[in-house]
Amino acid sequence: MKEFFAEYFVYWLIFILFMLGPYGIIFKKNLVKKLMAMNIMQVAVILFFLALGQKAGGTIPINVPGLVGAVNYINPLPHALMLTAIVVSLATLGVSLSLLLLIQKHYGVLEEDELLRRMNQ
Amino acid sequence: MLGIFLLVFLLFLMMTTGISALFARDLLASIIMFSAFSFLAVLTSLTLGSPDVAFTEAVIGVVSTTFFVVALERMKRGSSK
Amino acid sequence: MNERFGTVVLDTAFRFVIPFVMLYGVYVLINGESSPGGGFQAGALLAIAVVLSRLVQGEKAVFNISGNTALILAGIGTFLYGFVGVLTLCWGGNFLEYGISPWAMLAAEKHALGILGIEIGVTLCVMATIIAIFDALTRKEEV
Amino acid sequence: MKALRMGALFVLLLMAEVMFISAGALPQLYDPQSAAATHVADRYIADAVEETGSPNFVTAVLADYRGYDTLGETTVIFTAGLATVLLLRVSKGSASKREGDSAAEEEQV
Repeated sequence: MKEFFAEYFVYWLIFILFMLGPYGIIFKKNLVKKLMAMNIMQVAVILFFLALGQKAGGTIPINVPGLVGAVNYINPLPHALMLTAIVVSLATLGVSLSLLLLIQKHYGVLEEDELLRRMNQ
Repeated sequence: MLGIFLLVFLLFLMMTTGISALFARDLLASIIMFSAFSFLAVLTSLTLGSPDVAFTEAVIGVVSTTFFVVALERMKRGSSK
Repeated sequence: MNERFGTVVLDTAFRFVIPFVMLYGVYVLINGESSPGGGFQAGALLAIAVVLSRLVQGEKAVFNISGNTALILAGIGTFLYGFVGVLTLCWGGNFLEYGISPWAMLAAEKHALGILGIEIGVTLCVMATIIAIFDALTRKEEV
Repeated sequence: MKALRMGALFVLLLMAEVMFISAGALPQLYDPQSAAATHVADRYIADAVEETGSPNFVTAVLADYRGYDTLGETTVIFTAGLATVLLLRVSKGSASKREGDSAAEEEQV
């Protein structure tokens, strides 16, 4: 039981969470929901990187006096990489929301079918 | 052992809130479910042992929810004209 | 979002909350080396203070930074980051090598000074960028 | 359109299956001897307090060892904010020009 959970089950759950992203981007009609699916995909990637940095018996990566050695701390490198990725995701969210506002202003609609119909006219 | 069960439980909750954020009829309800999703992401990051990432996700979740709501309000105002 | 809304209760609660948010942002920036936190979180917290005041009190808020000022601040923050790197380059080290400065200090103090400099730059950039995006999203349309 | 949708679903399922199969090559969760936790992370953890004076390893990696990386990220954030402001403002100016607002044109000249 514990081996089953510890081996691949968490990775599988994170992969299912990741697959919500492409599913929403392809099959959802509303553009705001496509954007939301993209954000869900980003969170799944962040959780995957954090899961790769785990270590049994390790504490959080802040130095405790008297506790020396790389075995006692979780790997800090994925945390540092993901920290910047989260903030960049916020910036890209701002850019894509402004693009959505421009589409709404120009065509008056955000549903995909109606948008394609109005673009082809 | 407790940590990994908590992790699996939180990931199931995240899948639930993510699916309901994608499949909600109303866009405002969808945005609120997305903010619940980002809060659960904070808890999952804490369970995975990274307080820095959890702190950043908490702060950024607030700001991104605000952006979504503000943009939705402006979209509705534009479409009603 | 451009006009004031809310009653006395919301205004008073808002006035009570905002100083603590800004103080916490500065604390996270200063204490980021020894506890969870750092430039990105501090910038987002300071931006939340301004965004909240903009949401509650409208465009004539007390803690307000206009969009143009925010863009200038973002540029200043990015420039400050690069300036620290060029400064260490001028003192004979590599790009962003902090242990090189000519003053008589411990090496750890030199590193702390350099890290504080670039974190202030990151804080300014993130804060001003969030305010600029929020200002652009809530801008009143001239139709 | 229906066939395109079914094809997209098929590609999606294929992608999911590739990910599930390749999960077998990933290191086990909580493994202290995995490849991600052995090479450079050991040096960061062992020497960060001595070399940078920062007890928080994440800040040490972010601001000191990989400062050049963070400079790039800061530039990306600044560029994104600039792009947002430019997109929304330029559209407003061109819209007023399209409607033939003579006062705005006179101000620009």
